[in-house]
Amino acid sequence: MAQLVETAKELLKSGKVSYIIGYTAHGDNGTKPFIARTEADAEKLVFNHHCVNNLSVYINKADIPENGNIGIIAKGCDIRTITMLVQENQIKREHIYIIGVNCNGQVKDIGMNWEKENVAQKCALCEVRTPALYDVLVGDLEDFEKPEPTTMQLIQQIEAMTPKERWAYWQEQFDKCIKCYACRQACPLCYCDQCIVDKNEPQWIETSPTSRGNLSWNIIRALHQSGRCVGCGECSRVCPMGIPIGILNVKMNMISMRDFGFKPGMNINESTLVGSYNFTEKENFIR
Amino acid sequence: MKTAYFPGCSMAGTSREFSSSLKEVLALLNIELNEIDDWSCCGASSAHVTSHLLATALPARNLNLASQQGYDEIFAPCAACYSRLLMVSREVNNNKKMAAKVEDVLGEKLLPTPNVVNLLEYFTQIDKEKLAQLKKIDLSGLNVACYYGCLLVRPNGINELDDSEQPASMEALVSITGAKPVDWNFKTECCGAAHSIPHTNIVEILSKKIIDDAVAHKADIIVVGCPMCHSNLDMRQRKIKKDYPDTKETPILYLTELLGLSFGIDYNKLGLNLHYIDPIKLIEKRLEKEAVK
Amino acid sequence: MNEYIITSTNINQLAGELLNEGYNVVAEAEDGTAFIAVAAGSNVILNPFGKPTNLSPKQYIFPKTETLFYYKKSQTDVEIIDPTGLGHKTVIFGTKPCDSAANKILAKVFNWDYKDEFFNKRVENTVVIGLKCGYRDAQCFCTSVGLSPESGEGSDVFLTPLENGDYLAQTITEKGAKFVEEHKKMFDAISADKNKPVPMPEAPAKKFDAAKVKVWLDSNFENEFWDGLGDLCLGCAQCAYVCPTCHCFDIVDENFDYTSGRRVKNWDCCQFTMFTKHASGHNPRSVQSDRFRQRVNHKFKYYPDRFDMILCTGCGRCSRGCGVGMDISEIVQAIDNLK
Amino acid sequence: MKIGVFVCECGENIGRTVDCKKVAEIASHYPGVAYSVDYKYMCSDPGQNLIKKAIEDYKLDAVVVGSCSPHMHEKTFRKVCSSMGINPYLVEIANLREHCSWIHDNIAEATDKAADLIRLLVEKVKYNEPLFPIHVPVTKQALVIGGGISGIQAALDIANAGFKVVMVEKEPSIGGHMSQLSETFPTLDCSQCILTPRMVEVYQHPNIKLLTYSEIENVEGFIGNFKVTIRKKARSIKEDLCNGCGMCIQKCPNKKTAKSDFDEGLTTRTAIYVPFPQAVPNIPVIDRTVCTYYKNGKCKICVKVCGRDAIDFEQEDTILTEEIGAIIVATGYKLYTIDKKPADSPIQGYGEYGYGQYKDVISGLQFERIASASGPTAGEMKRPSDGKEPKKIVFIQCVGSRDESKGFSYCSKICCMYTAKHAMLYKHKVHDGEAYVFYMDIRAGGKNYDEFVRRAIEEDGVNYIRGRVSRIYEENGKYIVKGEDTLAGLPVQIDADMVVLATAMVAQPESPKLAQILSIPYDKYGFLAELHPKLHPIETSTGGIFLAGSANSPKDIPECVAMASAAAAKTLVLFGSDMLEREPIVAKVDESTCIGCLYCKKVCPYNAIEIKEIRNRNGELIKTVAYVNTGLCQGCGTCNATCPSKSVQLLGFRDDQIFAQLCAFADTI
Amino acid sequence: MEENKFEPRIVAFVCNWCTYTGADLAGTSRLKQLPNARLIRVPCTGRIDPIFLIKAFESGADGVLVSGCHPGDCHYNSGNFHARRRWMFFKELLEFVGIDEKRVHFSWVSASEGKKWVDIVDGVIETVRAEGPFNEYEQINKKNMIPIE
Repeated sequence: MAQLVETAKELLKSGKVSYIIGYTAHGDNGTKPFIARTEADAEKLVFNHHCVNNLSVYINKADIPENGNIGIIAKGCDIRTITMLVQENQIKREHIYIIGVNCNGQVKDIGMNWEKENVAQKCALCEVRTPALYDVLVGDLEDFEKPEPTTMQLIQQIEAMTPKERWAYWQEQFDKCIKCYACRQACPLCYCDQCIVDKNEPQWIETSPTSRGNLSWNIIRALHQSGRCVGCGECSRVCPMGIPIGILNVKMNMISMRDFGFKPGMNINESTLVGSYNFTEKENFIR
Repeated sequence: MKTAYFPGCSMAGTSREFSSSLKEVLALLNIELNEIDDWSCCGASSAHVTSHLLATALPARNLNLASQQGYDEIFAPCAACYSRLLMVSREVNNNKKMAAKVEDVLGEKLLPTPNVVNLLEYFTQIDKEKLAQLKKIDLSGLNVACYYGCLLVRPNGINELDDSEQPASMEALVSITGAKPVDWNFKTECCGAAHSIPHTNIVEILSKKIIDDAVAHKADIIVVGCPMCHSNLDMRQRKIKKDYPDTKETPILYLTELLGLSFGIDYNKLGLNLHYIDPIKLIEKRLEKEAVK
Repeated sequence: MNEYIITSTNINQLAGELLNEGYNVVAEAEDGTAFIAVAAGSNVILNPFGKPTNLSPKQYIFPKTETLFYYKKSQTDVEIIDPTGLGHKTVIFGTKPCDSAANKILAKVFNWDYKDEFFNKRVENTVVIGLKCGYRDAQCFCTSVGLSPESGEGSDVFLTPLENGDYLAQTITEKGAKFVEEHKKMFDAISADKNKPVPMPEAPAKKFDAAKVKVWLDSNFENEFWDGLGDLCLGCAQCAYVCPTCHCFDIVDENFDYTSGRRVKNWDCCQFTMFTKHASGHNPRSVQSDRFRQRVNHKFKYYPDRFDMILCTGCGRCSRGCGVGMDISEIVQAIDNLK
Repeated sequence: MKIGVFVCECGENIGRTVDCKKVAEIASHYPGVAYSVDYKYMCSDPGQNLIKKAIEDYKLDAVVVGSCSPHMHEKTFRKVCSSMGINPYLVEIANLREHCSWIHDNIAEATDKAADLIRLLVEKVKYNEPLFPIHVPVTKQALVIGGGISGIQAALDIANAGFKVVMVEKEPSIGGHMSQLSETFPTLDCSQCILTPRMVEVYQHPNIKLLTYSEIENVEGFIGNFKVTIRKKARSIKEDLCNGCGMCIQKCPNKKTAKSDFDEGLTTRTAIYVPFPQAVPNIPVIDRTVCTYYKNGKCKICVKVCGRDAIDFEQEDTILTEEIGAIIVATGYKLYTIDKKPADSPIQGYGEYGYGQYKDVISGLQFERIASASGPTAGEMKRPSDGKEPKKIVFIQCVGSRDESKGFSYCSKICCMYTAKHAMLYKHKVHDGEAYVFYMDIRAGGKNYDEFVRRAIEEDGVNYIRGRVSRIYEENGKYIVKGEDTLAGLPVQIDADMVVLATAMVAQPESPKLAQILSIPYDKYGFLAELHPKLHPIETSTGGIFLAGSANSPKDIPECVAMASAAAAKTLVLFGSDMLEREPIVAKVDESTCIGCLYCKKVCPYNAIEIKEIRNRNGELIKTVAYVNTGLCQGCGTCNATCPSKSVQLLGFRDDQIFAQLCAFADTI
Repeated sequence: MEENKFEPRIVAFVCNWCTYTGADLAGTSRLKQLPNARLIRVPCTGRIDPIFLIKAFESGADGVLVSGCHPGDCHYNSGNFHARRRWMFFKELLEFVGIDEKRVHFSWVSASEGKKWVDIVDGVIETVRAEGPFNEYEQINKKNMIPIE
């Protein structure tokens, strides 16, 4: 990835950006997020099949002292979140320099080997291997074996269930939840300073990791994501209890696609789904 | 844009001159028409008064053939064919139920329908300069009434080429030849086509009015883009004159024939010899007049 | 300390029997995410060579949520109802040394100035059947915090896998001995000939010298080393909640309706922004790096200071589970390598 | 908290099916309830006194009344309580009548429900906070957009009441369409004669600031406090110097360069011109698109002839801003383009009527000009093509209106009347002429309107034919009008000398743009939308912006004038007090937790959410958050529901208040 | 009500301007209806946060009804449009996690539709009655509420 390193060096040298958020090698065959502040740091930047993290989460979550513009290395899917963040007034487009990368697939989780069965689900139906938005684009596209869209299959299975079965399925899942909020913290679009669950007066969502609190937590999170989530899959990935939370969001995305032909973060000039409306709109469910 | 050619029955029969003149003119533009392989009736004739499904299935078949053969546009010079193809492509795209029925009848999946264009659209697409360069003979002095009939610029709102009541696109093409399009009233009046066979007397009345109005506005000839119009105005004109002697004999030309003329193509090649009302004499006269001037 | 042999069949037998006796029987889940209750008739999973579960068995002595009491208000007074079924008899099978060791460490803090009856009752009624550990990976560092994959520390009964698939069972504590006594028929006596323990891989190399690290921590609360350390930490509680020794909790009241509710004790975590946020809005640990410093210090300085024990068993869960590859052992190692 | 519960029996109305004694008894046990009682008529004086006394005796600080719908007596009970020092927003009304006693028979069930309804509100009221009316200052200057009859009427009413008015008209003169009309129905009095004096009055009124040839650039702020930016287009004339002698116009060399808009294109005008002789102000404008000087830098004849060197070729647009308290939008209408459809417009034209093709097929307004004494023919009936007097004339109604295929489903309302008028005027001028009117229905609702139409038919012998015209074509100097007489069921054909199309009123093409500037809604035709078709026909959804005239929908002159006066009245009500009092049910942002995603801004129907920057002591930007402009907020609470972190709360319906109600529900049996 | 018979508990969130007034009309026209619904009045459907519905279920509701002004009638112009879009997602989300659609109902009821209101309320109550008590939620509530009950 000489090209990447060179670009990064150039940016830092020219002072276009004060630092670049990227990936660096970690462990045997893994990577981890990394901040390059100097040209020397830039040498350490890598991009490969193990860069599954969505770094845009750092844009307004991390406590990185913000001075001047940020550079970020981002895959097509990550850039969709950046687009959302711009549209949601979280960062000004001109303040972030996007080093887009042509993505050739990512592993499910850090440190996994690059094999078909380890390919992340988000890559299965990816449409933005070449990003829709960037300031500079590096890398070339190579073909790779797309994985089975097991997420979709799972969703279809669940849809096929009776309400009672569905309820049982999700109860089993949510009972596992320990409310570590890894899903929330890893999500670039969950950027509230004080999440609704952290608000008492009233305590809409009970903080206890019990079936009550867990259910409402996961429902409300999915709802707040609907029409916004770009399906980067970080929530599912970081969940220590292996709960497939992400599919709730995927399901919501399917709805926004079906009813509005809308995909979040694809076009920075398009108005967001939440906060806009058409006079006539699907309402067959309203009497 | 790969364009298929849908002749339809007329081009092969009653309006051979239309077909030949078209081919001649396009030859000069070195455009070759590729006919849809195994095309069938467009359903214009009696199909749509007997069975809506049949009248839909027939054009649908041709549309599908074109798509299957890798065309994304169909050029149907016959206005009737055009109308049927256009309406059906609209119907199968908007009415899924009907589309399903048609698929059932045809026993094949319907592919995305190709874009349908008529004579005017087809020629309007061609670069005006190109056409102007081909002009050998200036037809100025020849006053032309452009007759669109009921199909060329209809239906309103679907056919976006031109205004359906006050069209002007044919005039634009005609004026390339130097001929003067006259401003007249019955550009889109009915020629009685639908009654052509059963009630010729009605056809006569309607067609006569058209001819008369054209003449009243100093037109020497009437230019058409539709075989039906042509047959009614040309073929029946003798009879009209017999029944209404005051009718002034007026040659009826296809747009392509007029273009051909000014491009210096031989009369017979254009098929001018096949007309009931011989245009040649009149044209010669006019052109000489020009020459003398 | 007595030694017995217990066959894998007997282990399942034992589990079944315990269930009949009304015990909660707990062992690894098949998917390896956590320790879960063993259902009647299903096998006990012992996994000496497998990766430690995502979630430590901590929850069986210090549950993720625990009701302290229920209340019901009337116009004039409040009625308090104690929760029932506290400290149910429990047997945990196959905890690795790094998990077993945790209970003793936690016992310190839960019996420090105030004796936490919830915790103690549970420990009291829990029998820990530990298991020798044959798993090694980059995140393991039990040896660096004074433990070893072979130590029975914290177990009541300690199992060592034998080559023939049986296990060598050593009673470590009184409780363990008593437990074995009660279920004697499941345990066979040692017969010298066939007791070859399965050879274990080498213990993980020491990553750092905890004592040396503490010395540095003692005098370096303020140090540029900490700056930006937490920049990439997302501030979730994964590390703390999966940790066998983290024990912070939060107490909240939950209403069922406008008159009744309960007071609950839930896991909490020092990595949350809200953890130290004052009502005033001021936050003494304002940035993630401060919070991460707290985590390191709490484990390797404050706890040793107060209880002379490191608040870490080196199981490496926090690092394995971290979504952004934060690895505490690497960081402490870095401290060790300073100057 | 000490809450008082007062259960009203409403005579038998509630008492019959709800056991009010029992309800009061149950309520008395709810936590926080200090006093609970039932009474026959709570709203009666003794009832009110009972409440007052209880508040005093039991030191109540919140009240729940179980009675009829809050829409009935909420105000009453709130007044009672506030008279005793309880903030009106600490009073809640449980609807025990419309929502309980009147709709149930079973006493047990109804009583249960009543008790529940009260409990829910007892819980809510615990979380209610005292709210105080919001006061906003009012700038007592009105803006009237549009100088037609509506604008003129509104401006004069307000000005005569002693308040300042700014009138903005985009044309060089005020007067609007009415000034083009010849006579007006149903009285046939001369339009000019009644209008001109009012135009002058506007011009001379000390309280009215008239800005012609000007347009609204931008509008900020809210009711009582608008800040309006106006662009005054360059006339190329120094208004203060020009005395309107008209020399320049006489001498302007390019006479026939432009068609006269005022005469609807029937005549031409010079490059420097006043739209019409009685124009107000009587100051010319230079049409820079046609003026020779602007074309090739020569000529300047006007400069030479102008005695007061008022001509200023270098003049530029000027931008001025005004502080405005209320805005009246009277931008009027435009005529439907009958011409064959423009390529771009979605509207279908009337090619079949040959307008634009045949000189003698004209629009309604063109006929007005021909009929007008000040018109191109000085009021004589002459047809445009050859100036001959038309002996046969055909009027076609509903051209554009009531015609789905042309994209208009609405009735243009005035055409029936003005067509009748046209036919009459024609008959009065051409006694031996024949007039035919093709109509769908005759809609002559209004004072003396139907009589008027009857007169046209019966006295003046206008032939009314019920049916549509399919086609018009020209045949040796005649216009063959082919149509159908649906009463006779026969096709008809009339060879007319002239055809007048009663073209529909359509919205001004710019009105959507203006609506966006004012942030008021408009319908799919571009007409500005009223707040409520019946109860608020003058108001718009934005406080302080009112509608007048046909900018709202097709209207005739009397309606426009009435509506204009109504709008003026609304404005005067607003100006009646120095401070504007508004319901304190508005949204409030918790800036400490707001993250500034501004979805609230996106969903707010009133643009009440603004962006606020929070800076530290050194003035560095910390974050941007949402900020609610209480002047604009109407209290729908959509922002509250949308906010992911619940950082914006709707006072009076805050989350914790509703949460409390739901917790109370949990006890429902 | 006698014990054995199941009486569904319905929470109805209604907007102040259309549905609440429509319900008033039903009252003034003395249109009888089932007593199981408890109305919660909010200014506009736009104010109705999906989280209300969840809390309603937590509070033991067997069914929820949400109702407001017809599209275009909204007292606040567009509140109900945003609400509609919200519900579109929320309804399917609830279904997806296993909350039967028969327990969540949405409707437009204008101030003039007293009769419609009655039909809808009774309709909802009967549908939910047919569904029976919302046991699933009761169970997860019990998990927390033991030993109270």
